[in-house]
Amino acid sequence: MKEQTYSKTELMICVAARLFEDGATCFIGTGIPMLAAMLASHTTAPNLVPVFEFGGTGAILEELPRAVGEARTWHKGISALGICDTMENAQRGFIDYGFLGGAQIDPYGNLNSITIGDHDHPKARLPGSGGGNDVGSLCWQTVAIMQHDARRFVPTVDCVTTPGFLSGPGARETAGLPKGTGPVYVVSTLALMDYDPATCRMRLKATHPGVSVDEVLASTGFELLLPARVEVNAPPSAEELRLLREEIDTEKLYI
Amino acid sequence: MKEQTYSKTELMICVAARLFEDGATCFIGTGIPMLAAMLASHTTAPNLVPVFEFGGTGAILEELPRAVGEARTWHKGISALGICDTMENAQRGFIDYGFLGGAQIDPYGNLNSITIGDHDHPKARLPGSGGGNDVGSLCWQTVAIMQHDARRFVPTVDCVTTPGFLSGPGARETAGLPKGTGPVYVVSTLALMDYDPATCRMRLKATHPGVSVDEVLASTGFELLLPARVEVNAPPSAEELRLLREEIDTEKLYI
Amino acid sequence: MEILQSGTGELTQPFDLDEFRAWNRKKSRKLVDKVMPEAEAIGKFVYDGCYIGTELYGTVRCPMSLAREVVRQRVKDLRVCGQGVLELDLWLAAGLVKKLDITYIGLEVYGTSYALRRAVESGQVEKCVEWSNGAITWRLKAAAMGVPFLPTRSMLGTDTLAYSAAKVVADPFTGAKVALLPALVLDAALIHVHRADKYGNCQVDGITGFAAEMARASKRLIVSAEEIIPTQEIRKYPDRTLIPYYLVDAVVHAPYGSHPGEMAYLYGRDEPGIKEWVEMSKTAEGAQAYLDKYIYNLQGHDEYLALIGEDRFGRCVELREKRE
Amino acid sequence: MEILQSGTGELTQPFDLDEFRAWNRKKSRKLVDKVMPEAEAIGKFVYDGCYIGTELYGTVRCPMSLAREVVRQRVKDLRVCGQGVLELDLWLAAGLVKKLDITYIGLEVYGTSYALRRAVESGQVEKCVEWSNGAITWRLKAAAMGVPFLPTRSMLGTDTLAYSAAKVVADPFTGAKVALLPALVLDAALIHVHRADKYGNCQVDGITGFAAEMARASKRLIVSAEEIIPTQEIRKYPDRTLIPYYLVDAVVHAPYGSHPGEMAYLYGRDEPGIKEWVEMSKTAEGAQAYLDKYIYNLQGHDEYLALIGEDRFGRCVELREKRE
Repeated sequence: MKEQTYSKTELMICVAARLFEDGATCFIGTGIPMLAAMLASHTTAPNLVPVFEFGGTGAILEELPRAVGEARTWHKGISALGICDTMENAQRGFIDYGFLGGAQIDPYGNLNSITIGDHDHPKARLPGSGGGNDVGSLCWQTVAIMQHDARRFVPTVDCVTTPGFLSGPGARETAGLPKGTGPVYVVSTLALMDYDPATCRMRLKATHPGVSVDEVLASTGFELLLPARVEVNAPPSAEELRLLREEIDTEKLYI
Repeated sequence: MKEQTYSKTELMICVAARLFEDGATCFIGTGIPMLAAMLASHTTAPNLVPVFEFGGTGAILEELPRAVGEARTWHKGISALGICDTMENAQRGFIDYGFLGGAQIDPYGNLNSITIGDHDHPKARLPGSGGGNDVGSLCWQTVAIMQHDARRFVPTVDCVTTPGFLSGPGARETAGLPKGTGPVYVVSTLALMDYDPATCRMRLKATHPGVSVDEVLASTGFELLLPARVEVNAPPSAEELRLLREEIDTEKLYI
Repeated sequence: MEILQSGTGELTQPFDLDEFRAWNRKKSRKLVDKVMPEAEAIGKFVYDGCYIGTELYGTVRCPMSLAREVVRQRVKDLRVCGQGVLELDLWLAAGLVKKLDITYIGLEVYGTSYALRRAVESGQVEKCVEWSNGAITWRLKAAAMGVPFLPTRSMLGTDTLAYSAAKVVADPFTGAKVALLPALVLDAALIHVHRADKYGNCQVDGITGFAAEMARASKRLIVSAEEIIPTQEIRKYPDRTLIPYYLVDAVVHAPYGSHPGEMAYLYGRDEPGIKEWVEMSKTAEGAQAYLDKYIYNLQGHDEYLALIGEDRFGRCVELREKRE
Repeated sequence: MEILQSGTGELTQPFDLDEFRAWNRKKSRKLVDKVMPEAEAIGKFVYDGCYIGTELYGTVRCPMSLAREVVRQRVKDLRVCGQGVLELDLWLAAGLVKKLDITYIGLEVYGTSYALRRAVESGQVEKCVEWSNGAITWRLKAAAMGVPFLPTRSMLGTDTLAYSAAKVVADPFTGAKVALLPALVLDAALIHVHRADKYGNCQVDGITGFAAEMARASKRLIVSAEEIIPTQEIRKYPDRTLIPYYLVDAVVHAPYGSHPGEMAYLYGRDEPGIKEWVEMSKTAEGAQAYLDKYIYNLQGHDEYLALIGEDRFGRCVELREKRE
């Protein structure tokens, strides 16, 4: 196999795509999650059931959606209903995975997309909770997809927009969130993280090819747990890159 | 005008039909209310908006519905949605009138259609609340249509299935029912009744032609209030009878 | 949460939303062929003592063929969420019903149900918990939304509420009184639709009654359909999907499945067929004879279709509602 | 009702369900011709300080022509229930917004909204009350149902809840914690649909977003439609009526009314048109130039159509989603 060059974003999309479980319902947020879902549906998860916020379920992802309500989110789909159908499906336990982004993440997987700085006098006003909080509250498992640097991987997020494990073990249940839900993975531009079951804290699982553990730790603003053995993610395959470049992001919106 | 014979039921339907306000939304229960609504829409209330429980709104009543969900309830209608649309329209204040029946009625217009006798060991099990309670709770004004005898017009109903004025002035508001709602008329086989605004008790308004006030009082199991002047309802017109017999109840289901 | 009033009715089907979520998590999201005969569907998913509901009325888009199969299989001790005409009458007459969350059971234009009277007045039905039609639908809607209750301003101040399992509280935003209706999760639901594909994606024409809510509030959902259509048709009109496949456990092909009731745009009511039940159900013996004739003596819906015959169905088709 | 937690956010639009009922009582149920120009509709029903919402996104079935008219008429001090892309960006850039019940305002694939950042960080927008998308929709749904609140299991334990006006209570049936979302009644709503008749009966193709809920939660509803159709078509397909006429105050004929966004089955997104806003909105001056070019310098939607031109619309039509 000839070696190929690829961008950090392309690698992140590929690593995220490989996490999709075939035949699972997945709530897909705007942006990178859309590319990852589409790549997965063309590779390892052909029976993936994409769910988009404003009502589209079971679309065949032939063209990349650029908005969570556009027709591509229910193209040849199973149903095109409304946001209540989607959100209530999640609340009723029908959505297996949620794929999300955020501006900040903390060791417990809590995400911030409201403000940087004080809420009422922010340094930066971010888009807001959107469907993120609902996804993080109601889907069974959530996967965050993030740029990796110390400004984003922070000890404490300025706002807990989307619940991860909140303050740690048991906190979700105490707050009243549905039993058995929570974050499972973080895919970043540097690595794949999971969570330590005992402490609910983020743990390095696998570095991206060419990235050292030290680089990951240095780019993380909190103590990242280390497992006994850190794996290394496989680089994008030629086929993954071809799909991404020639069939998925043909307009070069992301890659 | 040549004198015509008519049944008590025909007269009751005509008196009820004349109460429909043109251009109003009216929740129509099974049976006599359907005939009255259809007669009204062919005479004094051509812009009547019939509302049927399971989702039909604004039907053109060309044929008599025999069930509150059959296609005649949305024939050439404005919308054919579901029971939530209808009931929530009522809860939101969009339904002006509700036309109802019951097995018993008390001086405050409370209706019973659950049981005769003790609830858990009934002498007679009636159909149940159905949409009646929702109509009596949520529509602005309700009109009851009843056979008139002392077993049906009782001092106390065995079950308050559908709220009239409950225990009297202010009781609806105290119970939490929407402000400004309540029963306005009772159309019976003998007379038309309304309610005294001060006491919320049922009051004779007009007797049917050929029926004496004494007969009405003797057929009422509680003290029926009398106004200064009791009116007399007009008999069915030739046109009303023709419509009823030749266009509305052509299968003689009711008349 | 201060409770101002509690209905004295039993919560016939206790609920636990996390348990419902766990159940829903296990339901497959794969596109699997679920078409099966009615006997298999009822045999698999409806069991003694289960909490069951049917959607719409015995005379309107009602799963009558499935309801008859429940009688044929003599499933016992049913707890039923009851709003119905012929279908629940059959179950009551067959002695299958133990408890009722009742809103309306009657014969509409033909008056009170004789089967209901006999079953309740004799004590055969052990409990009647009262609700309004709105309330029972909102209970299903609560389950469909995945929330423990929905508030309503209906039922307040009445015995309908007093004999229900609702609770009255003060709205914490305005202080106004509201009734809280507990979510209702069914063990099994039967819904009849115009069209479904083999996976269970369903379309309905005309009013949708409470199909969307009940489908989402049920652990097991058996759909009967007038017609089985290719999935391609579903994918062409995804905005017509009222019930998506992942809610569905069985798809039964049942032409004239609502007979003697109607199916909008396909066939009208069979008035003589309805009147036959009205007349025969006046006595227990008559009702039994009806059950023998139309259910026990037949193997299934195919034999029912043959018994009724094309002529009678033809007349019903003539009476159908048309789009004009 | 014991309150376990209260969000500290302001209830930007206080509500009183009996007052909303009284308002709805006065709305006419008569079939009256409501077709009017966009300037008249906005002039009549949208006023300084009103609480307003738009349905779906600036890039998807969004009432962009109406949103532009709001800017053109320089309606001030709007309180907005905010989930949007281009439409709310225009209002923010034009300085029309005083308070936000915000869920998401951004440029989707193009990132954070510059207009939002400038408007909030400068203090021009005085308040941001936070909600999730689900929560804001359920708030509309509560109003649409005519109840004071709806419960949810979303938002619990987060700052989204802490900066909202929701309240946490224990479910009186099971003791589980739920967040109660107060009903949200809009003073005015703008919704764009595929087809409407002159009375306001509306049909939509594809996803319905939250149109049904918002239409029912609004005191005044302005509908813009790609096409005005005869009422006969509505009466032929009453099961397609998403928004019935009695909810509607004005019907505006607006072909390409969602441009530069899409309208499923009619036309696709105008990507260069969207990118033009993304680029120009990076600075306040750029945004102002965009507003001049596409709004202030034009009399209305007719001139906008002429400015964009048939060629560009033709390309959008080619990109439309098709039923296959």
